[in-house]
Amino acid sequence: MHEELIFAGFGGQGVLFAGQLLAYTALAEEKHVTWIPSYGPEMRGGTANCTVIVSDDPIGSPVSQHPSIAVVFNHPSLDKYEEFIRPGGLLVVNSSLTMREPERDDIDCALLPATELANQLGNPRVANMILLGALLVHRPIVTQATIARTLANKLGPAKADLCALNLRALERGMALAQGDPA
Amino acid sequence: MHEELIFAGFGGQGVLFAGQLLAYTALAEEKHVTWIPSYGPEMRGGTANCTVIVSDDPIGSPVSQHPSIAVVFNHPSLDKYEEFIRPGGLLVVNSSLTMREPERDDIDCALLPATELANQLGNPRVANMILLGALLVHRPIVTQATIARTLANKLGPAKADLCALNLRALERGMALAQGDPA
Amino acid sequence: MCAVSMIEQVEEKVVYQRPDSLSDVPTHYCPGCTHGVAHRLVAEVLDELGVRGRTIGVSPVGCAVFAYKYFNVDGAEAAHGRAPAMATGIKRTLPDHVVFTYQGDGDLASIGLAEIVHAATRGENFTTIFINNAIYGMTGGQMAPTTLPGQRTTSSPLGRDVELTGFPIHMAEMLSAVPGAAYIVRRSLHNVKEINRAKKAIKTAFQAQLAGLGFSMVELLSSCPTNWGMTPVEALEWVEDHMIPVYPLGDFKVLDALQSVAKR
Amino acid sequence: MCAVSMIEQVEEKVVYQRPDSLSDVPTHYCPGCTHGVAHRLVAEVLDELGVRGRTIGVSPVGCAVFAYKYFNVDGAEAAHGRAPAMATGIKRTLPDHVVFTYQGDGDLASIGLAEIVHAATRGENFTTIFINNAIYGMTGGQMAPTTLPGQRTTSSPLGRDVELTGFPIHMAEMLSAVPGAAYIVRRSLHNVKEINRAKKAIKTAFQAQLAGLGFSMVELLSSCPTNWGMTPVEALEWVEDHMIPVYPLGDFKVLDALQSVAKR
Amino acid sequence: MSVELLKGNVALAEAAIRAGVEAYFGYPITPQTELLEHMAKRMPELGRVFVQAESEVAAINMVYGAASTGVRTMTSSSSPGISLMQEGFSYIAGSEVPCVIVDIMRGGPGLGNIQPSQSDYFQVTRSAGHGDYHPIVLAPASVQEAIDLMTLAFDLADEYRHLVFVVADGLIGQMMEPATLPPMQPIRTEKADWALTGAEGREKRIITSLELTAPELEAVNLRLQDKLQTIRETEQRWTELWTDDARLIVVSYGSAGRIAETAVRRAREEGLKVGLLRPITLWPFPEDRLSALADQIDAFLVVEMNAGQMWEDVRLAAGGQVPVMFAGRMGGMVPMPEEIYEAIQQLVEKLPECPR
Amino acid sequence: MSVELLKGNVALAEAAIRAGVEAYFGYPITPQTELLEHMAKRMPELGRVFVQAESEVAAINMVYGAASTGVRTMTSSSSPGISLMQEGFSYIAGSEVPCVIVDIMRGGPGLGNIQPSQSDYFQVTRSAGHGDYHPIVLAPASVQEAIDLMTLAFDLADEYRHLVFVVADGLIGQMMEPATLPPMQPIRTEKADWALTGAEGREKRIITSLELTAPELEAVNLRLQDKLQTIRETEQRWTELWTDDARLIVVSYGSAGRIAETAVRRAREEGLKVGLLRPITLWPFPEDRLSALADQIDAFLVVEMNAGQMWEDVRLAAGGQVPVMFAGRMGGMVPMPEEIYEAIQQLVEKLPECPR
Amino acid sequence: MPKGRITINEDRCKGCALCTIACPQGTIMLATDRVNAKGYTPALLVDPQGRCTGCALCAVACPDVCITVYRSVPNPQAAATV
Amino acid sequence: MPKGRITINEDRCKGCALCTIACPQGTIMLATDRVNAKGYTPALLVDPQGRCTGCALCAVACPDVCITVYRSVPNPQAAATV
Ligand SMILES: Cc1ncc(C[n+]2csc(CCOP(=O)(O)OP(=O)(O)O)c2C)c(N)n1
Ligand SMILES: Cc1ncc(C[n+]2csc(CCOP(=O)(O)OP(=O)(O)O)c2C)c(N)n1
Ligand code: SF4
Ligand code: SF4
Ligand code: SF4
Ligand code: SF4
Ligand code: SF4
Ligand code: SF4
Ligand SMILES: [Mg+2]
Ligand SMILES: [Mg+2]
Repeated sequence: MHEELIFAGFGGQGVLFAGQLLAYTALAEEKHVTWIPSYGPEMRGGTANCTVIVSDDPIGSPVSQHPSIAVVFNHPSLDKYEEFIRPGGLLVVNSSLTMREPERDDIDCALLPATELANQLGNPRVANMILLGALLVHRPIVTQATIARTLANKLGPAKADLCALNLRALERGMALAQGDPA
Repeated sequence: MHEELIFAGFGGQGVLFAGQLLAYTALAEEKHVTWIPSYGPEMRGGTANCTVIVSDDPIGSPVSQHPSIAVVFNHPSLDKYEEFIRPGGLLVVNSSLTMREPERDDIDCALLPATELANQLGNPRVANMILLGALLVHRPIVTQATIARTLANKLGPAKADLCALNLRALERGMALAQGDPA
Repeated sequence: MCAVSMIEQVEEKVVYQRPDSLSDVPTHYCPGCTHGVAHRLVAEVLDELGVRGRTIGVSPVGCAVFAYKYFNVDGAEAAHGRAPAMATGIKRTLPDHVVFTYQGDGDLASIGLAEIVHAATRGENFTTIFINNAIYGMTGGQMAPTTLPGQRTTSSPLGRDVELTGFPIHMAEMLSAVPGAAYIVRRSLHNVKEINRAKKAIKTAFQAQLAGLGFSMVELLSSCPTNWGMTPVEALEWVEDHMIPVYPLGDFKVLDALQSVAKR
Repeated sequence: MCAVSMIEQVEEKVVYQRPDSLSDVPTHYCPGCTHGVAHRLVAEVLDELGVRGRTIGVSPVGCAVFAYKYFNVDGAEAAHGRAPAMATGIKRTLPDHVVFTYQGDGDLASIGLAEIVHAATRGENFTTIFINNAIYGMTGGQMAPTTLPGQRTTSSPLGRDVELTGFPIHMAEMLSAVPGAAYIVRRSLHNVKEINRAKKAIKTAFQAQLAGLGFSMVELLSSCPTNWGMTPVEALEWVEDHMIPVYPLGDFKVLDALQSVAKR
Repeated sequence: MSVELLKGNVALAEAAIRAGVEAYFGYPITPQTELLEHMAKRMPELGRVFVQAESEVAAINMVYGAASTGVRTMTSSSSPGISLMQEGFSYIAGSEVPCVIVDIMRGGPGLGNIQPSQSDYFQVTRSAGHGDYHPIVLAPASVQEAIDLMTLAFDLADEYRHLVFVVADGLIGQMMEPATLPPMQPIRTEKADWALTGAEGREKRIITSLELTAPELEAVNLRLQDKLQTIRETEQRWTELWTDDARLIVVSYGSAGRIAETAVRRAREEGLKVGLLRPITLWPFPEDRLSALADQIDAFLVVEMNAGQMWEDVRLAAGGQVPVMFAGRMGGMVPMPEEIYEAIQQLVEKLPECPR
Repeated sequence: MSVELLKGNVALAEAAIRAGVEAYFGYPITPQTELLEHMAKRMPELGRVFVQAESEVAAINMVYGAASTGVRTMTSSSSPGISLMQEGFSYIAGSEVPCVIVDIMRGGPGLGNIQPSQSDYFQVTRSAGHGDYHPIVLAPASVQEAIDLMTLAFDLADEYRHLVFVVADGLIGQMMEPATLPPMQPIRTEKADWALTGAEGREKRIITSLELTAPELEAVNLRLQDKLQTIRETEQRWTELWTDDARLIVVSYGSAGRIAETAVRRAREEGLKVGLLRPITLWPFPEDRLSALADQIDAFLVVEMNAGQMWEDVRLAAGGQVPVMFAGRMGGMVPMPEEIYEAIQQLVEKLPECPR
Repeated sequence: MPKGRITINEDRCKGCALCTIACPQGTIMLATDRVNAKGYTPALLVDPQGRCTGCALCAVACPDVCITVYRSVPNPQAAATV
Repeated sequence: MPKGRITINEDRCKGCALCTIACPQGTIMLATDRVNAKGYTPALLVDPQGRCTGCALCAVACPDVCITVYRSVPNPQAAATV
């Protein structure tokens, strides 16, 4: 298994956290993993991206020109990354903040109104978990169980409720993804 | 002909000027010539030295570890340079400001009380010319005539008297040197 | 009806639009960052003085690093803190041109301190727009020499400790002590009234240069919502409530000769 | 006879001799250069305060580059203008030691301006002895930022032109404006009375450091007979007649806390 | 020793702390800033010295001062900041005080950008400032190696009283990767016999790089050159893969090296007789090993994120025995394993069939 | 054109003035100070710009500014000051504005001393600042050549929009020697089409070294590398003596080169088949000529006033065909013709008898 | 009371809301229903009763120069006909 | 009036004359007849009438720390015998 993922959106959407959670989980499952954010003045204007690579082999480049998976949290990210995904790859889209459908037909696509769903769950910031859930349905890189454990460790007992909320969001995303025939 | 000369004394004794005059004169006589001062913080404490090389061939190093001629204007310079003169070389000493005789017996020596003589001529600053005169008797590197012309050019008509005084000093030095059996 | 006919009987004129000296391109600044306001004010002044065509702007290293893209004038991108040296090189060779530097507080007050003080001391005849936002914006919010006591930054995580890092540096005050300086003032960008006062000051600074009076600088208190961790609106309040008490607004040096000039 | 017996009945004591903190070696300074006086005063103060054994001196690049040879204390030779940065590194790692920099005006006021201002701003707890001789001595008499208007130097052969090079920079005044500074004064070395006042100031500066009050600096007006082209005696007159009017002697910053300390 | 997911810059900082760094002086610059920020948080906690300097010039001279007192000290920066430190490096080398410098290189020249680059190889290996010397230069290819080399850096600095650089780029500085940190080392208590500690009860000590007369300064330089020669002979470090039967050896370091490894692995899978040599010390350069390998193989392929700088060192080591090819990217472009693989393939085709 | 006795530093300054330098910015440092002092006197006389900067950092950034306006501009310094200018050099190279830098090298590292040295060969030829580039570097061996190369320096700078160094040392800077100055060139009136002159009636112009994205910056670097390649192919300069039938060729530049010439002349007088190749451009290095000569001879002897820096370039050019020996002095020691002659003699004895 | 109106360059708008607090008439608000291509919720003139006076305070406050301001002035000849 | 005397380290003396102008008694002058090893005309105490008071002003003025100053103080027991 070797997946190159890009998570892209605004600052504040939990983009980097989603990527890190996946990375920590992959580590827990003893896979090779790297996480790297886009850094520097790119941050101006508030965009936030990161690349996660999960592999069974040692990882050479932690960056990727042609990711196998892109998780886009908003419209600009959809415009920026759709074209670069490798054929046969996966595109997960937060349809709440995008104004068009994906155009590629040589990749799998999962569209979820993650922000709205998150609002329904009472916190717009968990949209990232909803998208992550959908991702894992289409590409079971790590198990839901390990994510749950990792999340619990990261957040600690103090933040038990937040942890629960995040997991509910994850499940919501998985459920939806199972439902939809992408 | 190839001579490597060191002129050494205090600032204000006309050490550098004596060297430059010789260099300009050698140039006028179409010889290869270089002039280089000791520079930088060595100047602190007021010492002034320069190296002049006059040659029939192109000159490689403008500095010399073993000069063929040393003209020392004061005691510290005598102490510093006597030992480095090549065997068969020449040492010209301003005995007015040195407290001992030279020790080397494998070199020619010319001792003149140049400062006193200069005072007699009415200006202590022309001691340099007296020493230069003696030098030229022992090592006729350039002719008195060319020196006179060069000096006139350098000082210009305005300074005719100064020029005359310098030439008198030069002659005084030559006369003395002829007299003494070094 | 009547209203309608009324409207037909009036004509509409544009009372505000983008100045010519500001290129019609989006900026990379964060939402609500007052760097954008400072840019616009400088551009408006260049328009009003009619000097766009003979102006050369020197950009800093900082969030304003792309200022040369935004100002519609010839521009150069200086090394971090060295804009005053670069401007000296430009102005000395083009004495009849209008030259300005646009610098942040890390750029001007930290690494570039010697260059700005000596440019002012030599009385270099250019204008400096100094954006004081009490932080290193571009590199992600480290402490600047202008950071307020107790202010949390990524390099003073527990708040600036004056025991270890000293007190904020006051550049306008420091430079006003230099004979070579003609016009040194501090203004703020936290509301419309102050923005208008800031613009007047910027105009006077350029007029000082046009009159050949020497070094001129306008220090502008500016916001950094991103690194302060606030909304743009909160950030402006923070400027008013926290920065102005430490950095009083005012005129620190105004050559008498300027009184007349500024009238123009 | 009587006189003789008198002399037999008195004993002689040494009222002045070389301080322990000054190594018994000749200096390379030119005849009559008051760098030598400044050295002796610092050494006397270190003796009197009994801190020789825990003092570290930082030499500049300038004629005083060999100060580390002359002071009988641990010493370091800094890069040109960076003595305050080097002293910061030393003092921060050895907070209980006494640290001082000895710097010329080219070193401190020109290339090293940012370092001295920021050290003072941070309130670094070391002492700076600032030798203002209005010239670059070591390199052969070029203009310094402290050179007087009209003063001829090898890089201002027609005399310093304030139009092109600005006015002399006043470091004591500039640094006194910085909160981190505890004690900032200017003294002169042009006669015995002033030399004695200078010594008192140097002692107070070191006492400020011992009391942990922050940055202290004594600016000393000093002579450069060689590059001024004067005799040592004329040079001292020049200090009095020409430098003091431009660089008034005085106390520019004295923390109240010091009043008590200095009593010690 | 648990495995954690660590960011390169943070790992470098924490590794330095555990190696007993007592004083850090630095100035923010992307992409190394997280290193400074970690120090800003941790050093005061531990009662150690952290100063955000007014500039890189000040930072390196603060390091010079702290190093003179015999404590473990360091700074970190990136290309433009490293340029500003050149004079300071030279003074430190001349005075022979130990210190460690981290250089997270970025694209140049000038302001350039902040993307990963190796374009300052010459600057660190040839002339970190004026005068005749080379600093020791270590180049990690992973977060774990960054940690290990940081510890080594302080030991080498103390052993040789010399500057040691740890050079990487934004890839390694910004990346999070699984790694293990060493335990905290106790701070050294005894001071070296050259350190400035106050002359109480002993001869005074001097830290200086000044020697006015040429004979004295030549003596200093001869001593320095001897030291460098010892380092050359004892400290060459590298790793190699599949070199035993290789006909083509790829030589690459740091980020480029780890990416090249992917390409070489792929080539091996395709049955190509290709090996990898990854220098860990850029100075001293592992020239001895390379010269030895030059006898056995048909060609070297140098892969760098620059216009070809280490290339010169490989050519010098190969001594004209075999062709030395170059493939590189510039300006912050990161070579992808695919393109390196292609370069390998093309080269292998050109190689003469050889009996071996 | 009369022959005068001229001091190297003064000759460099006056030659620059006659070549039409419009702006000089510098900071005093021995042993180049007379250059600055001559400028202080002459530039105002001529209504041109002279500024004594507050530091070398400021000086080079003033040069950067003046160069951006399209005038001929320069600075001068010596080793430690050159170290402080590294960042500025890199910005200038990245923005491709022309300028000339004089470096009168002194003994290092650190403060070292002010005696003649060539120990910054790497600094100027390999990495005048961070990033991938080489400045053009000219090395005169006499006052006359200093004058001639100064004129050339400004022409090359303009032609390639690049930095050009003229490097020498205290021997050449402080020495007076007979030389002839060229006539005064008129100041150029028309400005280049990239110069900052105010955007009146045209598109605005930008001088910058910033390219945020890697592809853009790589493009900039590729352009830069093309330019450097052109320079490599067209601007290699050197002089040679007695190389036609030489078995041993001494390679040496600048002061060392002129002293080596005395030694080689002596060797010829003694009937030894020795030649001299004196590089005039240190970058681009005259590698083509050296490679060609490597076929004909038995060995090279490199003589430098450093620990062996150009030595690497000669070895690269010789490509392992013939042994390349080194003889050098450091710390401001000037090799004497006698010792170079001895080195030649010993080497010649070791050489195989060869049919030629 | 002069009549005015503004146009807002929605693509340039970063939704910082500084114009909304600058407007004395309170006639500007941020979109709630949509984001622009940059992903920001743009500012809108919501001025059914035509309260905008064309005072341009909003434009002065806008860091991104998104706002153009127009003001109606009585047409002289029209005025004459009254 | 206390009695004093000084010794001058002639080898260290640079003949700058600053001591000569510092001395209120005018008892120091530069040698005219000789130079020291450094080539300077050293300062000398010329005090036939014993006017030196040991005030040390000369020493304070000397940049080269060449001067040691001694002062005579009445010997108590001797005083007793008077
Ligand atoms: C020599 C050098 N050092 C450090 C940096 C990194 N750097 C870029 S911008 C900056 C500071 C920006 O802060 P400021 O000047 O206050 O501008 P702002 O972004 O806050 O407007 C720094 C340290 C650099 N580019 N070059
Ligand atoms: C980086 C650098 N620039 C310049 C110099 C040359 N230099 C040595 S001392 C000096 C100035 C000395 O003047 P000042 O600091 O006033 O000390 P002074 O000699 O007058 O006591 C200069 C410019 C240097 N050594 N290093
Ligand atoms: S980081 Fe701060 S200063 Fe920079 S653009 Fe964003 S808000 Fe403005
Ligand atoms: S040059 Fe001037 S400052 Fe330097 S030692 Fe001589 S007199 Fe003193
Ligand atoms: S012009 Fe004035 S009234 Fe109209 S929207 Fe703008 S601020 Fe409000
Ligand atoms: S101020 Fe400008 S950018 Fe901000 S919301 Fe209003 S229109 Fe948009
Ligand atoms: S001690 Fe006083 S009186 Fe005696 S010589 Fe010195 S200055 Fe003169
Ligand atoms: S002051 Fe000192 S150095 Fe000067 S003349 Fe007197 S004794 Fe000699
Ligand atoms: Mg800022
Ligand atoms: Mg001075």
